[in-house]
Amino acid sequence: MQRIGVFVCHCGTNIAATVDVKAVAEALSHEPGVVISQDYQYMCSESGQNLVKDAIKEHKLTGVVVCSCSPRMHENTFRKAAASVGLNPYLVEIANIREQCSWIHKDIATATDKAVILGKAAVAKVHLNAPLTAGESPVAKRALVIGGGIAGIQTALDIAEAGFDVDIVEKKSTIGGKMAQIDKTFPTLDCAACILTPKMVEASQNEHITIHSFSEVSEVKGFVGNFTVTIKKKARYVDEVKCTGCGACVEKCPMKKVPNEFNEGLDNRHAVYIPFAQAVPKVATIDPNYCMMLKNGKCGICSKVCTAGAIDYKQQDRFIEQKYGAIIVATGFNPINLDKYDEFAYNQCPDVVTSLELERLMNAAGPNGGTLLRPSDKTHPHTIVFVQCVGSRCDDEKGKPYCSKICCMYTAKHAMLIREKYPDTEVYVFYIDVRTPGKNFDEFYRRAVEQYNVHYIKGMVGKVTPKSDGKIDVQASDLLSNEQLHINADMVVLAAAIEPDKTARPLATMLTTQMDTNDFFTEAHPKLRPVESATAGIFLSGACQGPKDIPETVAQASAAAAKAIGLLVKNSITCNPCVAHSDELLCNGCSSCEKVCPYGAITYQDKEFRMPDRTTAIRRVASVNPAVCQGCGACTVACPSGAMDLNGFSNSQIMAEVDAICK
Amino acid sequence: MQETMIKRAKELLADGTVSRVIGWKKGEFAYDTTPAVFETAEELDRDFAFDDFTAANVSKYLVKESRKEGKILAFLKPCDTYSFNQLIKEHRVIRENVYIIGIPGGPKLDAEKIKAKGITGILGIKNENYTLKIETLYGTETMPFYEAICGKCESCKSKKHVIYDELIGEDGDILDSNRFDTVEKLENMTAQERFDFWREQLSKCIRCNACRNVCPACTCEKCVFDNPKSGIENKAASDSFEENLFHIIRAFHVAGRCTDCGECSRVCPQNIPLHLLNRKFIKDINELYGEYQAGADTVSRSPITDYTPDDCEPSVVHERGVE
Amino acid sequence: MLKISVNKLDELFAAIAEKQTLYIPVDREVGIAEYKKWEKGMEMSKALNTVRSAKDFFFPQTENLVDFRKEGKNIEVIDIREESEDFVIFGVRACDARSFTILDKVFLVEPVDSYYKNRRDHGTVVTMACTRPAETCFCGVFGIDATEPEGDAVCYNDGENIFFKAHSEKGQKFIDSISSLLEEGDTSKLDEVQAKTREILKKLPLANLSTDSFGGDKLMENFNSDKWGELSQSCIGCGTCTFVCPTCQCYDIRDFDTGHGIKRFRCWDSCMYSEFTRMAHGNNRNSQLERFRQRFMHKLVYFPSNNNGEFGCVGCGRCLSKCPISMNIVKVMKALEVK
Amino acid sequence: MNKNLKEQVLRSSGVNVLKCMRCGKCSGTCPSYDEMEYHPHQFVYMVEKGDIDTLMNSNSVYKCLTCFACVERCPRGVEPAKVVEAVRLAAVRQQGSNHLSPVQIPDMLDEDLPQQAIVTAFRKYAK
Amino acid sequence: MQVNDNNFQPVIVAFCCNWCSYAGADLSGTNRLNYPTNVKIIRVPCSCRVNPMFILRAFQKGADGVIICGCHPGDCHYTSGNYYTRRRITLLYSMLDFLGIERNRTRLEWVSAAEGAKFAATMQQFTEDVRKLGPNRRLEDLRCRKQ
Repeated sequence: MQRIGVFVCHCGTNIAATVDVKAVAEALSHEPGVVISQDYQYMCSESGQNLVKDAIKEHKLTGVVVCSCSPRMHENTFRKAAASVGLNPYLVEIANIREQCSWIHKDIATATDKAVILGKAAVAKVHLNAPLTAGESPVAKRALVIGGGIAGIQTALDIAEAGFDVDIVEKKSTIGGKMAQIDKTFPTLDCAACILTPKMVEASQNEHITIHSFSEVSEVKGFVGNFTVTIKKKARYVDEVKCTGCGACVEKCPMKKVPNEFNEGLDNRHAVYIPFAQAVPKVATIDPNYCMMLKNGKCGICSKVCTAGAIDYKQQDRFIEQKYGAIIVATGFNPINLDKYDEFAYNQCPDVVTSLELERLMNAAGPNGGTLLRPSDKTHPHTIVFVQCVGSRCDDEKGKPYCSKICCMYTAKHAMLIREKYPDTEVYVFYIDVRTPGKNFDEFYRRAVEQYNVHYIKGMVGKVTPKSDGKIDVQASDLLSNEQLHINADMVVLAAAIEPDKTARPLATMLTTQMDTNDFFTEAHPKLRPVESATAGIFLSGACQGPKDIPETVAQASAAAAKAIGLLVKNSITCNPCVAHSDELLCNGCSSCEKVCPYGAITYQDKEFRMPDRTTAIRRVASVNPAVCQGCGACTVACPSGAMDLNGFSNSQIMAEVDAICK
Repeated sequence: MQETMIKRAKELLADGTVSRVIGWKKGEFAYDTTPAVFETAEELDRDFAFDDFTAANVSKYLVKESRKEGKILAFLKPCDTYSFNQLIKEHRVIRENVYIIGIPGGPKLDAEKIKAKGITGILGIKNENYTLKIETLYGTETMPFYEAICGKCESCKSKKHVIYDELIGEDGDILDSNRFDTVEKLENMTAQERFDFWREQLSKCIRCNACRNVCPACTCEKCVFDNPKSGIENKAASDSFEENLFHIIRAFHVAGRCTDCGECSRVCPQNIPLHLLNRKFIKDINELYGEYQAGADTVSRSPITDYTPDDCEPSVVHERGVE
Repeated sequence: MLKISVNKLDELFAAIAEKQTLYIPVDREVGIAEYKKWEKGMEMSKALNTVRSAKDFFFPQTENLVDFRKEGKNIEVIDIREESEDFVIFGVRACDARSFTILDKVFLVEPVDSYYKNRRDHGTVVTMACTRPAETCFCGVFGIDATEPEGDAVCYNDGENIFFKAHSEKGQKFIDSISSLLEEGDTSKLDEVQAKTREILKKLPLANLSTDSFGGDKLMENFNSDKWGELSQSCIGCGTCTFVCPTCQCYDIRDFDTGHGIKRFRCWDSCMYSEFTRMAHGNNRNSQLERFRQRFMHKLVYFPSNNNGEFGCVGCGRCLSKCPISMNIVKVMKALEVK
Repeated sequence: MNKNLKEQVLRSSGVNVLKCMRCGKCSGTCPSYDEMEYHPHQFVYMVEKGDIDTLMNSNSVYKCLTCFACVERCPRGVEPAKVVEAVRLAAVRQQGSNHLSPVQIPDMLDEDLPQQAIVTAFRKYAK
Repeated sequence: MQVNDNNFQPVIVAFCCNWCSYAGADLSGTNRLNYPTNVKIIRVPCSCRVNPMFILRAFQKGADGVIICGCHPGDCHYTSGNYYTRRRITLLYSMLDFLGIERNRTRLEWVSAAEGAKFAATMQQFTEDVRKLGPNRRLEDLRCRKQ
């Protein structure tokens, strides 16, 4: 038999002014199972809580209903109070008679009636409450960072700083990411390499950090605190340990006509290569698509010149398995493909380049050694046109609907750098809007206009036409002067929209994390949990979550690290006990629940059962991992047999509330 | 056809491919075949039937049969293959334990339709050129074949077998059926008319559970209506509400899973057009979330366990048809 | 014999309905006949029988037994029984008429079921002799003469006139109450019709079904028969046979919380259901085989064992036409028959 | 602001002018730009404001070549050419007469004018 | 069936998701935005927890209107729960409509934690709509009718 205590709070006059609290307490005292029903001035105060605690002890209560403010306010307060005197905290229910009753109604009689009904509903529910114990699950003290750009590096460094082991998985042969390709950074114009490469070195030397370069995540199992990840170490045909990065192989490799990805294909590299001088790990990689030895077995020069004996043509992909407590996604971004933009002649004219290509053209380590020359004829350009928003803010299938965020600033940077270095060059920037919300950002843009005399023209470029004399006609409308312009340019730079890396989508599936329609990872809450994914234990770092500049990326990277550390320092995690559970005797194994679970918390196993007809049968039944389940209840409705139910919000509890309200 | 099937079944039994055969067994009369499992050639020769009255969908039996030892041969009509596929998708049957022979579909006949013509004392039924010649205690009667076909065959959706190991006869095509016509007709009525229609129909329900128990989508280990813990268990409708409740919840539970095999209406002793409820869901799903045929394959995601961010709001209900 | 012209049926019904509530079989829709309260203009069904049996009148599918009301922490018990009104069921067939005898043996023995008795006392059963039995009919197997039904009063239809005969006091009262409409008539044509019907009854495909292998003394051989597995294999476990059956009498008692009181009601249950006779320790028949066997053993062995050899089946043939998979008592009897 | 006219133009063009983000790419790509008093982006903006009369009275509606470059290139899928066409239609309907009568044509013909252009012109300038 | 009974006080059950709509309801309380006392709220973790069984149960036991409130699509605390709600409830409401149940007895509304005003306005409107319909007669259980 239940022994339920009801406690009605006056909340000063907040409740008592519109609800006859004494009448509520009196009415509820007649409800089945109720052994004590009291009212009090401030139930949440210490003396109020003591009242509850004493009653629990004195009447050996099996359930408590507090009629007070919203459970969002004080549910925890009363649960703790109950727990302190030995009553399971989940045997406490709150009837919200302040926010949802006294504050919105004026007539005392009807408000009191409503408060009584809300109280009865809570009593009806608490009758069916079961004591719940939050489960615990151990945390593997190791983090995995997927992506070795600045976001991944920063996250890894911060986690390592806290003393936890971190692995970075980078699909390219070196970490560094996009930032390594960039020349200068806005708004300070300091050299990107100068600030990035020390971090790369730091990462490689940190005893807590393991870098798996030229590797990919191939399988993820498990849940928060307890992920098991298989990492595929792709064959690079060079023994990472033996290779000293001396570069002798690269120098001697006869296959020299391989487009150099690091320089955005603006020049060539060898079949065996080290992407750039400061690469980490500084280890050569053989490109099997071009290496003559790997393609037809004829060459082998690199193997001969390698004094370390690091070349291994027979190397195979290797798979390693590791346990992690937390996973941080830092897969970054890429500029979109501009093939579909015929109007900008990107595919027809080598002098129409993307901004990232311009970075390489201007970079001292780039194809031209830092001198800005036209790719077509290696002459110095005198008129350069920048086109903004190429593929950003588009409502069609060619582009992206969002603002890529970084283009306004890097274009201002480019324009400024060009005007600084080559004052004889005219620079035009065609913009739709100039968006500069950031510290020192607008000042930076104004400097480009005022100090460097960059011509900012409002209007999107309509057409870019390469001409026979090598010049490029740029046609655009100046919306402010209301005239159509034709600019006879030497170079055109397109600020291509950025998109999430293509590897992110399959990764999201493996991690059972959510993505938006643009393939950016969805954060658990857009305001309050911006670096966590909705899947517990998976955190988001950098541009994989949305377009970001470097400082924002680093900030988010550190935030994600902090969140991950917060998880890793725990020996075990307490799980929310209000989770779904499956009644195996009712489960059909149909997988409906699994399909709607946003967290991948449901798995199936074949189990042997003794059936009602006394036979035994192997049945496929669902089981919920309480550490992963967040308790949304989607599965409970998807389940036709009613095998799935939710602790704390069970079918019978909700129906009891319905019954109490409707009667 | 019956002979070909028996011959093939005997071959497969003999060569050990299968150890049992599920099909239909002759009855007392011309029309009362019963789904049955055969284990020997003799049983097949003696009792196996395949005729105009083998309308029953045997795929649901395979939930249990496929879990027994040895492989079973199942003769599946096109509509039955959809049910079987759906059961595979839901992991309810073990595909490897079933050898499927696709056999031609209907139209099958419904003895109740013959009896409804006032023809009684039926001793024999012959199909002569699509005229039924019916021997009765009171003389010979005739009626057109097509006036006696099963409700479920009247709006056949497909003559295609979506799964089989071998076929007897040619495979057919997915048909342009008129199966949503009645649903549409109801949708175009006023709410009061619809209410009256369904009250009239559902008030006939005797809660015999035939619709549920025959339904290949209703394979729950224990139905919520049989489970005292579910809160909605009941054994008989004590009020019109409970008549509605049972059929709404049942239709909802099979929404996105119902292959529209029509067994529910076929078996209803009170001729309640229960399939219309399921078809209403199918029609809504097709219109709101894109064409979807449950059982057409074994992998696609059911529309009810799926979503797109641009799905319509429930207010779409207010925007269409008549209130 | 007293008779009335079939053309004057409307007048007859009006006269009966004036004194008590009258139920007659009507076609709800093509192929679905059911008993309905007579109202002016209603036409009697020509169907051989109704889909649901006439047992509903005395043993309805659900029936409120008692109410409880909670006042604070007290529970008040409210007896909701009321004296039933007088009513007439017209056109009951011989099979259904016999089913009442069978039900009486269950409900009217001590302790008497007052709910059932109340209705039984107030109901007058007017039966109608069969003229066009169907292939599914086998009432003769259980000693029922379809041309001479039981009931408080019997009607015979020779196509032109309906003749009346009383079997009981209630039946005589019924005939007296409509005597102003009746006249003495010649039964020669009726005798012809009756003879013809008897001929057909002999030719029915199931006329020779034997009950020799069944009865109270054939318990173990039938219970242990190895045929049950094969027979029950196709049974889908629905309750169609039990709910259309005129003699099935199992019920369950439930409470329903209306929000302002509890209603205790009983409703039909079916031995084919997995939850049938679920008890604290669980179910006692856990496989469909056991449940299936229970139904037929009850009709063919247990019931006769307790009731002087009377079988629990009246051969109405409803389960033959309504079973979703056409498994029925006839197939069971034939399979179990010892030759 | 002429609300009815605006409604008419929006309806007959089927264009949602609110999608425009004022980038001007339509005008930037327009081959008839210099011929037009009001340019494609202005059409969109003025229709949004409801300033249809001004557009209807401008010769711009007849200068649009309906080449659909603006439609093709608009990043927001606004379809300015359809707006121009709708305004032109509104003008033609409201005037109840044709912008061009057949009598005027012979004087305007050029020997090299392709046949198709004449037909197109009729479509454009007359009902 | 129009019942012009001004004294008719409909019973309205509102299922509110814990994260958005329940908080929205709290906010309308905090802002003292009035809505009828007829509305009684049941807290569920997510709108996708609302089983059609609950809705029918409410009508059975005497509710005259049932409204479900959840986070706006895309804002679900559990990322996708309300998308499932939307499909299920659309289909269910369509089925109820098909059975001739008045459309205005049921509603699904997205109310964020910031939309206290919307919550109050929605409840006012819904209560008014249900009041106009009169007592639930088509989907009631007569045994539960209040004497």
